[in-house]
Amino acid sequence: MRYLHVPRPWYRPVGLLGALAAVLVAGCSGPYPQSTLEPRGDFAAMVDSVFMTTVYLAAVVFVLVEGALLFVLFKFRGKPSDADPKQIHGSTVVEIIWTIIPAVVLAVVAVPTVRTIFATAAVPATSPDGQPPLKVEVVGHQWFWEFRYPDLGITTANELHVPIHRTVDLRMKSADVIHAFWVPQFAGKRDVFPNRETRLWFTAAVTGEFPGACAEFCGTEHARMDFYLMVDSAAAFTAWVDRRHADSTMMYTGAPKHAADSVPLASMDPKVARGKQLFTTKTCVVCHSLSAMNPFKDQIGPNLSGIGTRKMIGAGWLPNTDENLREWIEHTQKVKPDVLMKGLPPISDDEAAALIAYLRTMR
Amino acid sequence: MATAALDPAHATSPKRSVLVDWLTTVDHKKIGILYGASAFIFFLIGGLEAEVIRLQLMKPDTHLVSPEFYNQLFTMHGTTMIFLAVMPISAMFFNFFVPLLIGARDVAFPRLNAMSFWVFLLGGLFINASLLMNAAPNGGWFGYAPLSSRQYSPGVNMDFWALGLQILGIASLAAGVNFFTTILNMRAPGMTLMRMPMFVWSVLVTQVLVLLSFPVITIALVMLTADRNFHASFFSYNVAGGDPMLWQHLFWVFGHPEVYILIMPAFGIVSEILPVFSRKPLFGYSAMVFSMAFIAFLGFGVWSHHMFATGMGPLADSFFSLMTMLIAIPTGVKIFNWIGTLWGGSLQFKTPLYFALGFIAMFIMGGLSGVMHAVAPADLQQTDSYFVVAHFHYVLFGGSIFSLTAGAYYWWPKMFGRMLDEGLGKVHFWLMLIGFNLTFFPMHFVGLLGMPRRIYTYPSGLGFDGYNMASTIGALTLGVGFLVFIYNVIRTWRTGAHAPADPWGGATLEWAIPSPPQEWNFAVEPTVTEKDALWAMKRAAGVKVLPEPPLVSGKGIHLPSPSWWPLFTSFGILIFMVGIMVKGETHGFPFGPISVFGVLLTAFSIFKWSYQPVDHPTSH
Amino acid sequence: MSTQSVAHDQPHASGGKYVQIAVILFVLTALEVALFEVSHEAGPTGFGALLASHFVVILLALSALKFWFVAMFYMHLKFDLKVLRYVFASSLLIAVVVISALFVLFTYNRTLWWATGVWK
Amino acid sequence: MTAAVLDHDSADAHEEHPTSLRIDSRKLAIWTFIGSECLFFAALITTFVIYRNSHATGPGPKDVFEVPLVTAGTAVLLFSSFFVVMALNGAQEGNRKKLLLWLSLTVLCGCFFVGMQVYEFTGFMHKGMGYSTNLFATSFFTLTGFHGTHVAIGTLWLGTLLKDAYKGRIPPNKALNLEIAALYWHFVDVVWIIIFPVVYLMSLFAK
Ligand code: HEA
Ligand code: HEA
Ligand code: HEC
Ligand code: CUA
Ligand SMILES: [Cu+2]
Repeated sequence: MRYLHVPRPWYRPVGLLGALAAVLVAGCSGPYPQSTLEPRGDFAAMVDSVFMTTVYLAAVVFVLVEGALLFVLFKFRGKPSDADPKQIHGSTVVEIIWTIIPAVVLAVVAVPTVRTIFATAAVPATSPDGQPPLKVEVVGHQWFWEFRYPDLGITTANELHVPIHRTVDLRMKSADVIHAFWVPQFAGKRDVFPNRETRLWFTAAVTGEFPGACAEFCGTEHARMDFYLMVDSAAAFTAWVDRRHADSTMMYTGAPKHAADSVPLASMDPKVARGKQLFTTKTCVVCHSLSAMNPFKDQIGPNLSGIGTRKMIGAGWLPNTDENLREWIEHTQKVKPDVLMKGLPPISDDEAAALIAYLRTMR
Repeated sequence: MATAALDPAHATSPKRSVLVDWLTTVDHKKIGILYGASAFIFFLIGGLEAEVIRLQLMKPDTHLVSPEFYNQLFTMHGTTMIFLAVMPISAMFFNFFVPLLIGARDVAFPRLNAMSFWVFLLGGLFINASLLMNAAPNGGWFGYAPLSSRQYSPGVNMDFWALGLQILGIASLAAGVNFFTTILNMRAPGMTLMRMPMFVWSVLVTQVLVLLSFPVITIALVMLTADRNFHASFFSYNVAGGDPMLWQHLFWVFGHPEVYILIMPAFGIVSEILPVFSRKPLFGYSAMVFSMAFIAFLGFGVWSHHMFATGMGPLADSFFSLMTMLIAIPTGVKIFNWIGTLWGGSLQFKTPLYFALGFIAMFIMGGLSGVMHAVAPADLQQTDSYFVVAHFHYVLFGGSIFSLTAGAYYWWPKMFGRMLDEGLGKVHFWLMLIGFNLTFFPMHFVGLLGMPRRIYTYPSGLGFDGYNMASTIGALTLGVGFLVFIYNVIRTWRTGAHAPADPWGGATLEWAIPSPPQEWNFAVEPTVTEKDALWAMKRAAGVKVLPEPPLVSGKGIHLPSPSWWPLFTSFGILIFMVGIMVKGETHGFPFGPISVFGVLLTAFSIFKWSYQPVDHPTSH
Repeated sequence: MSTQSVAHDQPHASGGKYVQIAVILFVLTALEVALFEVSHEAGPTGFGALLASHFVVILLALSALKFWFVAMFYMHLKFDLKVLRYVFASSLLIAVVVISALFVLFTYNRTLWWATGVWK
Repeated sequence: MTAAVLDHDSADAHEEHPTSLRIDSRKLAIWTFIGSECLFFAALITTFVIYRNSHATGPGPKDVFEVPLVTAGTAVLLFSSFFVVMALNGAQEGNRKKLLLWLSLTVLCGCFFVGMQVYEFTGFMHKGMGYSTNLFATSFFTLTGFHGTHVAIGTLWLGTLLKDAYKGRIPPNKALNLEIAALYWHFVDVVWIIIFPVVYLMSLFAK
C-alpha cells in the first residue's frame, strides 16, 4: 500500500524563516484551511516534500550570503580620509569555487525535482483503497465549477465530493476562458483550457471540508470562483451518490425517491408547489437543472441538485442561508456583478421565499 | 559664471523657444531627462494604482473599488511599472550616460533616439488615456487569450493594451538598434570592449535581449489585434481551432527575456556604484561580463517556467525546470563578485551605496524565491498565488527599483549639477527598505497559505487578514518614502550644494567633465588606456580628484541639428494604431482612413527626415 | 556630408562570382521544385518514394544552402567584419532554437505526457 | 524602422574620428535590425507551421496553392538579389550606367513580386479563402503578407535610391546608401528562401 500522508504541523516551515516571520505569524492567527503547507493527500505531500528541501537549502544560502554581506558592511567601513585600499581585480580560483558551489546546491535540488515531476505526472493505476481511481470531469465556467462523474452518471457544481483513500482522476476542461483548479491541501494547480483536456490527481487522506479556488485570472469575478472539496468516508460517499441518483427529477429517471417532485403538486406544501412553478415561469429552468442525472450538458448555470443542503452558494462564496439565497435570487448582479445569471424577470420577496422553499427540498 | 557668455549654443544658433527646443532636441542628455521625467510620472501613477490595490486588500470583504475596476488597476499597475516605469527609467540612464561613459559626443543615431522617446511617450499616454475613458486594460499584464479576445473582452480595454504595447515595442526596438550600434561603434579611442564600464556592458546585453525578444511580442500582438479586430482566431479556440497556448508561449518567449531586460541595467548600475564607494575596482570584471551574457543567453530557454500549471508533460517540465535553475549560477557569480568588490574596500556610506547594498540584499531573496518557482512541482502550489507576487516584487522592486534609485542618487549631481541631500536620502532609504519588506515579505506567507493573486477581495477565515494588513501598511510606508524623495528633489533643486565635476571620486569618464555636462560632452575627445579610465587618469596625474574642468566654447564642434521629423513620425505611428482601434470593428478592408493617414504621415516624415542634413557646427 | 567612413579594404566578390552564385541559386530552386514534383507523384516504392520519405529534410537542407550562399556572398558576410557575422549568426541561432522548441512543444506535447501510461 | 531613417552622428561623420569597428554605423545598424527581424519571422513561421493543417472549414493548401506561379515569384526575387548586387558593384565602381540598369531591374523585380502576391491573394479570395476563413488561411496571409510588406517597403526604398542614382547622387563614396538597402533586400529574399519550401512545398506535401 502506498504511503499516506500524515499532516505535519503548520508552523514547521515558519521557524526557518526567521524572527520577522515569527512576529508576523503571531499577529496572524490561523486556522489556514487553504494552506499549501498542510498537505492532506499524497500529491500535495510529495510537492511539499520537494518544496521543503528547497526551503532548507535556500535558508542556508540565504544565511551564508546575507551574512557575508553584513559582515563586509561592518568590517570594511571606511572614512573619507582613509588611504585607498589594496586594489584587487579578481581571482580565478575564487571565481571557480563560487561557480561550483551553487552548481552543487542546484544539483541537490534538481534530483528530487525531476523525480517529483515524474511521480506526479501520471495517475496511479489503483487507489490505496484497492479500487480503481474515481474519474471526475471538471469543467470551469465563468465563474463556477461543474463536476461530472462519468462512471456514476451524475453532475454537480461547486462542491466536489470524493471518498477518502480513493485516488481521484480529474480530467479538466473549460467552457470559456482559462481557469485553474486548485485545492491547496491536496494538489497543486492545474490550468483548465477550452480546447484541450488537462489532468490532475490526488488521494485524500483525511475527511472534511476543504476550500479550493480558481487560480488563473478569468475575468471580472475571478476572485469569487471558489469551491469546496468534501472528503467523505466511503459510506458517506456512497450515500451521497445514492442520494444524487434518487434525487433526480421525474423528468429524467421516472422514479424519484426523495425530491419534492415525487409528490403530486396538489399534495405538496403550497409554498413549495408555488416555488416549483416559479422555477419554470421565472426562467430558472432555462439555465439550471435540478437533476444530478441531467442529460443536457453545457448548461449556462450550475447544476442545482442538492442545492438545499450545499454549504455555499455563489461558487463557494456565500454561506447557503435563506437570507443570502434571497439576496442572490433577487439581486444577483448586486451580489456578484457580471455573472451570467442575468435578464431574469423581477422577483418579489414572496416569490423568492417560495423559490427558496422549493430549492430547500433539493437535498 | 564667467564662462556663460561663451556658451555658443545661445550665442549663435537661431533663437528657439524652450518648448521648441525640447520638442526638437536630439541631444542624448536632454532626451535622457525627458525619459526620466516622463517615466517618473508614470511610476507615480503606477505606484498610486498599487496603493489603491493595497487599500482594497487591506481587509477582507472590502468594497472600496468594484471588481472590474480592480482588474483594471492591477493590469495597469503591472503594465505601467514594467513598460512605462522601469524600462524608461533605465532608458534615461542609457541615454544620459552611455555616450558619456564611452567617451562619445552622442549616440550613433540621435534623431532615431529622439523618435524612440516620442514614440514611447505617446504610447504611454495612449495606454493611460484609457483610464480617463474608464476603459483601462483589464486582462492582466500578460493578457492571456482567450480572455483577451473580443468574445470575452468586448470593450476597447484590451485594444488599448495591445496597441499601446505595440507602440512601446517600436520605441524599444529603435532604441535597441541605436544603443547596440552606439556601444559597438562609438567608443572613444582605446576603449576596447573589455575596458568598457560594466554599466555599458549591461546596456549592451539589455539591447541584445530587446532586439531578440521584442519582435516576438510584436508578432503576438499583431495576431491578438487580428483576432480582436480582423476576425482572425489565432488564440480563440471556438472559431477555427486556434490554441490559447500559442499566446502563452509567444508571450513568455518575450516575457522572460523581458524580466532580464528589467534587471540587467540594475546590475550595471550597482557594478558602477560599488567600486566607487569601496574605492576598489570591480572584482572579477570578465566573470561579470560573461555571467551577464550567459544569463541573457539562458534567458531565451526558460520561458515555459511560467507555464508549469498548463500541463506540458514531465519532459518539458523537467527541461524548463533545470534550465531555469542554471540561471542561478551566473547570477550567483555576480552576487559573489559584488561582495568580493566590497571585501577589503574602504566603504564610504553615502546614499548611493545604501541603495546599492539594499539591492544586493533584496535581490538575493527574490532570486531564491525564483529558484523555488523553478522547482516545477513546488511551483504548482506557488504559481498564481501571492508567493509569485512576492517573488517578482523582490526582484523588480528590491532589484530594479532599488538599483535605479541608487543610480538616481549617484548620477543626480552629474545630470543636474546639484547634490541631493544626504540626510533625506538616508531617510528615504530606511523608509523604503522597511516599507518594502513589510509590504512584500508577508506575501510569501499569504501565498503559501493559499491566497491566489489577482483577486479583488478575499473572505476572512482563511488566515489572510493579518498579512494583508501588514502589506498595506508597508505600501503606505513606501509611499511616504517616495514623498521624501520628491521633497528632496524639490528642496535641493535650487538650494542644494553645487555639484563639482567629480563629487564621489568616480572611476569613469562622465566625472571628468563639468556637472551638468556641456552640450558637446567632451571638448577634447578622451583617450582610454585602461579599465576605470578616470581612475587611471587620476593615478597618472597623482591626484585624488582632478581639477575642475573649465567650461569651454564648443566652437566648431559639429552637433546633430534639431529636427521635427522624429516627433511627426511618432505621431504618425500613434495615429495608425488609434485608427485600428477606432475602425477596429468593421469587416472588409482592415485599415480605416485614420490608419491610412497615420501611415502616410509616418512615411512622409521618414522621407523628409532622411533628406534632412544631419549636423550643424555649434558656431560658424 | 561624407558618409564613407574609414573604408576597410577587404576583398569583395566580383561580378563574375555574383553570376555564378545566381546560377547556383537558380539551380537549387529548380531542384526543390523538381524534388517536390517527383516525390509528390511518387508511388509507394522506388526512388521517388525514397525521396518522398526524406522530403522535408532534403528541402530544409537545400534552402539552408541557398540561405548560406545569399548571406555569405550577396550580403558579403564572407568578406565583411566578423562582428556582423556574429550578430547575424547569434540571432539566427536563437530564432532556430525558439522555432524548434515551440514546434516540439506543440507537436509532441500531449504525446509526451500521455505516453507515460496510465491515462486511459 | 528601416535604415532609411538612420542618420549619422557628426562625431563619426568626420574623418578625425573613425568608428570603433571601422565600419559605418549605419551598416552595423542594419545588420542589427536584420538580426532582430529573424525573430519576427521566426514567430510568424512557427505560427504557420503549427496551424498549417487547421483548415477543417474552407480550403487548405492543396486547394489553393499554385506552385508554378510562386516558383516564378521565387525566381524573380532570387534574381533581384543578384541584380541589386550588380547595381551595388556599379555604384562602387562609379559606373552610373551599370548602376542604373541593374537597380531599375531590381525595382522591377520588386514590383513584379508584389504584383504576383496581389494576384495570388485575389485568386485565393475567389477560391473562397478569405483572411479569416480558417487558421491555415489566417496564418498564411499573416506570414506572407508581412513578407510582402517587407518587399513593398524595400521596393519603395530602392525606388528612392534609383531616383537618387538617376540624379547622380550616388557617387562611389556614397555607395553605402545602396549597400544598406541591398542588405535589407537580400534579407527579405533570404526569408522567402525559407518561406517557399516551408510554406508552399511542405504544406502541399503533408497529408
Ligand atoms: C527583474 C525581474 C526578474 C528577475 C531577475 C527574475 C529572476 C528569476 N525568476 Fe522570476 N519572475 C519575474 C521577474 C523576475 N524574475 C516576474 C515579473 C514574474 C511573474 C510574471 C507574472 O506571472 O506576472 C516572475 C516569475 C517567475 C517564475 C514563474 C512563477 C509562476 O508564475 O509560476 C519563475 C519560475 O521558475 C521564476 C524564476 C526565476 C528565477 C529562477 C530567477 C533567477 O534569475 C534568479 C537568480 C538569482 C538568485 C538565485 C539569487 C542569487 C544567487 C546566489 C546567491 C547563488 C546561490 C544560489 C543558489 C545555489 C540557489 N520567476
Ligand atoms: C517594476 C515593477 C513593479 C513595481 C515597482 C511595483 C510596485 C508595487 N506593487 Fe506591484 N506589480 C507588478 C510590478 C511592480 N509593482 C506587476 C508586474 C504586477 C502583476 C500585475 C498583474 O497581475 O497583471 C504587480 C502586481 C501587484 C499586486 C498584486 C495585485 C493582484 O494580483 O491582485 C500588488 C498587491 O499588493 C502590488 C503591489 C505593489 C506595491 C504596493 C508597490 C509599491 O512598491 C509601489 C510604491 C510606489 C509608490 C507608492 C508611488 C510613489 C509615491 C507616491 C505617488 C506618493 C503618494 C503616496 C501615497 C499616497 C501613499 N503589485
Ligand atoms: C441566464 C441564466 C440563468 C438564469 C435564468 C438563472 N440562473 Fe441561477 N445561475 C446562473 C449562473 C451562470 C450561475 C453561476 C453564477 C456564479 O456563481 O458565477 C447561477 C447561480 C445560481 C445559484 C448559486 C449556485 C451555486 O451553487 O453557487 C442559485 C441558487 C441560482 N442560480 C438560482 C437561480 C434561480 C432560483 C433562478 C430563477 C429565478 C435562476 N438561478 C435563474 C444562471 C442563471
Ligand atoms: Cu476562473 Cu479564475
Ligand atoms: Cu521567467
